[in-house]
Amino acid sequence: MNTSLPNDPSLRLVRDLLRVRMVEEAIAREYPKGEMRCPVHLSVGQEAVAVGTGAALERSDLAVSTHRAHAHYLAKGGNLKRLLAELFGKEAGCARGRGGSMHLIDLDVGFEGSTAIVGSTLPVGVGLALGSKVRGDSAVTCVFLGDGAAEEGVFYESANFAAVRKLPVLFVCENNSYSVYSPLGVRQPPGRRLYEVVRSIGLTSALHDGNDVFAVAATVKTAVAGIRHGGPPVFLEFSTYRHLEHCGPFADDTLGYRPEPDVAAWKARDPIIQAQDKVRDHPEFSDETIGRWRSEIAAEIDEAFAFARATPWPEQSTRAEYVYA
Amino acid sequence: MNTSLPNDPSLRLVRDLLRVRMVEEAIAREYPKGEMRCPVHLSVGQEAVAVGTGAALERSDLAVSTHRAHAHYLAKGGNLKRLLAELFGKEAGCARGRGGSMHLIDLDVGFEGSTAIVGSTLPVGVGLALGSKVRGDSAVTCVFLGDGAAEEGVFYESANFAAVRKLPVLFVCENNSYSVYSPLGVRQPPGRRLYEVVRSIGLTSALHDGNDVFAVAATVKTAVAGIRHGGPPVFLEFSTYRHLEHCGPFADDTLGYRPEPDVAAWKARDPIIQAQDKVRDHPEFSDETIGRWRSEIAAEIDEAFAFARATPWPEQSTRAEYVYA
Amino acid sequence: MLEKSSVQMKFGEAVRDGLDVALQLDPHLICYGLGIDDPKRIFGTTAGLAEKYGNDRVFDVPTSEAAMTGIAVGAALRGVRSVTVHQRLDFFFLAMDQLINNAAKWHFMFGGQRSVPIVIRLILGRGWGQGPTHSQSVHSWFAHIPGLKVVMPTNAADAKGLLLSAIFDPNPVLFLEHRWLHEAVSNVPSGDHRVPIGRARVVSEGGDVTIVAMSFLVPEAIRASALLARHGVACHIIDLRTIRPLDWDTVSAGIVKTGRLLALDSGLPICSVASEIVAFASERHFHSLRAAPRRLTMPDHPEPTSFALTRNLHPSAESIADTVCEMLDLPHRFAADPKAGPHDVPGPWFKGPF
Amino acid sequence: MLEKSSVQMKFGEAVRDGLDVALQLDPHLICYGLGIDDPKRIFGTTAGLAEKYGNDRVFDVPTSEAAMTGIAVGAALRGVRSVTVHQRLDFFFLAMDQLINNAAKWHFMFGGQRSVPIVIRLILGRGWGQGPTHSQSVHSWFAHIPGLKVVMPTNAADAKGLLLSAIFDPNPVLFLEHRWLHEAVSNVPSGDHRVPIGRARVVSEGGDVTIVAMSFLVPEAIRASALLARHGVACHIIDLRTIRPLDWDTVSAGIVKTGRLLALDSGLPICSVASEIVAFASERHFHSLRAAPRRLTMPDHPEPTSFALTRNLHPSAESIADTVCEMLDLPHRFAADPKAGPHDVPGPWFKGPF
Ligand SMILES: Cc1ncc(C[n+]2csc(CCOP(=O)(O)OP(=O)(O)O)c2C)c(N)n1
Ligand SMILES: Cc1ncc(C[n+]2csc(CCOP(=O)(O)OP(=O)(O)O)c2C)c(N)n1
Ligand SMILES: [Mg+2]
Ligand SMILES: [Mg+2]
Repeated sequence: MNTSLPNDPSLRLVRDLLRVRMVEEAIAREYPKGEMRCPVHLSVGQEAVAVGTGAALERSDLAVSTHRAHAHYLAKGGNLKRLLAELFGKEAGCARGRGGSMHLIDLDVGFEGSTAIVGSTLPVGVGLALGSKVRGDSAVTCVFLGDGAAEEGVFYESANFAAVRKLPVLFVCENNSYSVYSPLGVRQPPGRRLYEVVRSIGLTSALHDGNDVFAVAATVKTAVAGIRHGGPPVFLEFSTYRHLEHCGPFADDTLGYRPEPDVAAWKARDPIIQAQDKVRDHPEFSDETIGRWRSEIAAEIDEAFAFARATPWPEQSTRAEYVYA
Repeated sequence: MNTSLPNDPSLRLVRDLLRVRMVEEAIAREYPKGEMRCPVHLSVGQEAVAVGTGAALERSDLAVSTHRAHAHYLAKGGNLKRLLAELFGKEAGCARGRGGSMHLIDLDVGFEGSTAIVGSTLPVGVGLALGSKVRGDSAVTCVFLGDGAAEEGVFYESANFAAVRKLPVLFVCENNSYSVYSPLGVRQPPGRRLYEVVRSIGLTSALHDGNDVFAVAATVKTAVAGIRHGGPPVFLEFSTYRHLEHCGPFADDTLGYRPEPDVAAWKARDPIIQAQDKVRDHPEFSDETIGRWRSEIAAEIDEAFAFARATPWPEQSTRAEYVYA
Repeated sequence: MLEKSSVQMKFGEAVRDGLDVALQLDPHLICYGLGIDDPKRIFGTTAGLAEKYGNDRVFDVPTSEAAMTGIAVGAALRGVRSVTVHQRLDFFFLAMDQLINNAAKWHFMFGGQRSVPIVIRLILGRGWGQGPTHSQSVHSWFAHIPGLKVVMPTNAADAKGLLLSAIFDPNPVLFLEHRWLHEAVSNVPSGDHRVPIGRARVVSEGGDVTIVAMSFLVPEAIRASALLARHGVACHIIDLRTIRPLDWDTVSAGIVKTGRLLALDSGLPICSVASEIVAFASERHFHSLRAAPRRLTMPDHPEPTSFALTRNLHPSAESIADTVCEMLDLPHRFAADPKAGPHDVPGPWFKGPF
Repeated sequence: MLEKSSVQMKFGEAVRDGLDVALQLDPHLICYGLGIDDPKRIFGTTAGLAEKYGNDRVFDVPTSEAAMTGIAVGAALRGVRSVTVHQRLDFFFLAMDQLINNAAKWHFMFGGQRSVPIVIRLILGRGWGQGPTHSQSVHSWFAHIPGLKVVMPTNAADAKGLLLSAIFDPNPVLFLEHRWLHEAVSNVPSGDHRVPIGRARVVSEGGDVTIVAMSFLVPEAIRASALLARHGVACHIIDLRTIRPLDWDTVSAGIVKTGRLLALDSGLPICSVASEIVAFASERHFHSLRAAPRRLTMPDHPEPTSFALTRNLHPSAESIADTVCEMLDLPHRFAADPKAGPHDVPGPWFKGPF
């Protein structure tokens, strides 16, 4: 494909952000056809955390994620065709169709896996970091989580162990204020900040704007450098917001579970709009740039969907495979 | 029996402390005979937390505890004969011989149960408090725990839920710096204070000297009053030290797992010695008082051991009972 | 016995009705679980309850399965019964310690002084991409554990009746409801309708083979018996309804009657309820058996996500009928001619994703 | 095959020896668990290892069973194998989510791209007041789960050999060691001695009855066969060694050979490994069975603490022998004449409390 990846890191961030958004929107658009027969949790609205983090990690760094992992997978460099093929349940899917949207993996780029049990990859990520330490490699492991996952006891245990053994692990928490439809207030004490809890546990921690991709990238870069040079594990909490329903392709704000002013305020702070505003004056950026990116990305997505549709199903005869290595 | 329970609360604390100590020492003395065939975790050295807390709770308040529960059980008013009968595995035991030392219960005084899985009564205690809130009774539930139990994720979950629903629960943590033989340093980050973690979660919390029974009683009294009047849940961390081995009747400092100076310093701060020093000038207190208490308590303990030995075993035919209510 | 009025309703509505009745009967009963008062209301099964009984009795909770289970135990000790709900059984693995070491043992290990009347609703997923971690049912694990009761209703009336019995039972009860049964309609008695825990139901009284089933496999067995009836085979179908304590009398009668046993299981095969039933049959009714007893279960691997890989994954009417024909040495086979429509949904009502 | 040198040692020492060999063979192997480097060294099974291999490879951990299990999974994904240890299986209920949803499924659910080579040592308690929460063995649960392997060695040589096989197996393996076997002495080959996972051992070759056993029940079965031999009964004893994958070939041969099956189980009865074996026997070998197969297991309730209540709680040589006599319609009974000494300890070496 004749793509034009900008050399400038800021522009690259903007383009990557757009790409993740367009992929998620394409999934949302195609999903109602019933070909992708697995639950999907889209990241529309939250992409800046993924993209900023992905940009700050080396390819040799590792990541694990959650049910809402498309953006993390792509931002870490995961293969788009194999992502879509996985959603279509195909053998060429990144998990050979066994896992679906909630179980993504791309070992070529250090994306070690996302899983669907809330909190379940938290210790796995810490274990990857322990593995790196034992082997003496320089990888940093990035553990993506949501605000809900932090309610699982295993989060606290994992953070504690990371601090005790000073492991090279970075927790990146997308706090979108909701766990499914449940607001923070019924799940965590009012006014409490998660990053402060984590700091008290013994990690370096901070709260940042998760809708500013440049801030995310810069913050994560600093954190990763500190960890790589032997610093303590880090927890970064990013405030952000989900535009679509928790699971599925539609908007659901007619249900009224989120205050309308919040929704409006957050949509006004759409990470894509913000990012484009920030590079508005960049010499290599113009409306034309956006247009070109859009059509390049659209073509890439079309091709990936075509691939996902055309590539074969797994054979029924292989169904019982992979239970044991 | 012709006992002389002092009316003065301070003296009462000193006597209660002595009583718990003497019971534990008697168990330690008798244990090697092999009649009490269950693991015992003695509280020698740590009694002030139990006794101070017990004194500050109402009989109608509730408590749950851990593997190391003799002192908590007695301090809450639990029946001594039934405690010993339980250790002897007898039908008259407080758990009818089914539970042993690690499973104590005395419903008459609100001691709702101690269990042997580290951390497992933490949510149970929070649930009791939830029950009280639903029923609208005024009981406060006291949840005893050790420093090791705070490493279980369920602790964090329980504390969080208590804070979210503002439940009438008091956590009393005996931080004796060890989990079995494992020092804090291999389990929790250096310099971290547990009560600060808990404060960040959203509870009122503080650290106090756990070897000063008067301080414990005063602190807990204030905490319980606050909770009873609708205040947030409270976490009190008390520093203390175990004199004997983790499990069993013997001292084990020859093993060298605890720094000798620490052991010496803590033994010098024995809660019994300290408490007696503090009431030294009390008009109703003299060496004779101590002597009288000692012999009264010794007689009570002898009688309880005689009871525990004489009372019958559970019938084999009842073994399968109580699986279902 | 007085005739009670009854109403046609769906399984999911019957659960809701049961909760409503219980919340009225016991002013201290509480219901909680992730999303219990959200717009979806646990697939509709808790609709309107938070409004009717207030947020102190029907409430949403943090994502803390372990603590929330222990909290139910504690509340029960204080005389507050509860119905907790998990949208998938798979999430409940986090709470095993509280279930096994506390809930199941409290009454026993404290010599019968306090019991733990709690109900835990676990919803079982299947198909439509639920995949390996949203489709598990470990009812066989629960059946292994003394101190627990385990019910798996198959129709709306039993759902309500067993739920009410479970709530007012003095012991911990796991209430396993299959997502694919939520729309099943039947006549449900109004008011305080109870179905006793521990009693199986004889669904049909044939003399050729005894089929023991639970949960979603009961309707499949019924469909299988219709297929088989066309070939003159009459099935004795037992809906277990309760997995623990199991109604051995009804199972025994069925085994003795036909001498042929097919034990179905909606879960994994090894050390399963089907294993237990076959073991029981051969241990206790060895001389009544006219042919080798058989099991039909999920295959011995996790459920994959892909549409292509879930076809014929679970026992179906067709595979049940085929197994019966094998047992009877009959030539008919049905698997080649499965039910119409996509295999990964219970029916057109299911719109996914959960 | 080369003759290897061998040494008499205790089961517990053999575990230590196996760990030592593995730590030498694989420079990235780590071992951790509560108390692994404390003065007691997990009943001696980790003596000297922290000193020899350093605190980066052999280390104590927080009381966080769930996370520590997931951490093993993560380390394995990074190519770092581990042996985790829990002083009682009962503590491991806290880690079920990580075991079932992650360790057991990772390889399957990601299409075979990464496997999870971890070993989890679980020590099984019994007697001497261990009571309801320090004496459980849910090997039947583990056997239910595809993706797991489960070994239960009965002697020192197998303990070492199965441990080494487990460590170098690419899958998660649960290594269940019975506290009462720790002092059992046998000849143990030196060096890298491996016993294949999934292969049972025929302990004796009698023709009258086939006894299938695991863990501490193997020595009991051997003692039973000595009692029975005095009355002319010859037992075919199978030591399963691995519970999953189970060696069905060896079990089948045993069933076919004698036509009489007694399945022992050191755990609870319902949905147990014994149930599975009896179900298998009657499903696959219906026509070889000469009498109803039987099970002998723990009773269907938790282990109480009291000395008085643990007498005759577990299957013993005497109760095994009695059951065999019942199966063979022989008049002898042995239970009235049990082994001398207190029933709640494995032998005089056991000083309690754990
Ligand atoms: C253990 C467990 N409990 C509950 C669920 C159901 N569930 C799926 S996603 C989700 C929300 C988690 O919220 P958060 O971590 O904030 O992530 P977000 O969806 O907001 O990105 C829940 C509760 C689950 N998958 N696993
Ligand atoms: C879940 C679990 N893990 C491990 C154990 C073994 N164990 C028994 S007591 C204990 C120490 C706990 O330490 P702490 O909470 O500080 O209490 P202390 O013994 O110091 O009073 C441990 C680890 C257990 N009983 N349960
Ligand atoms: Mg969220
Ligand atoms: Mg401690």
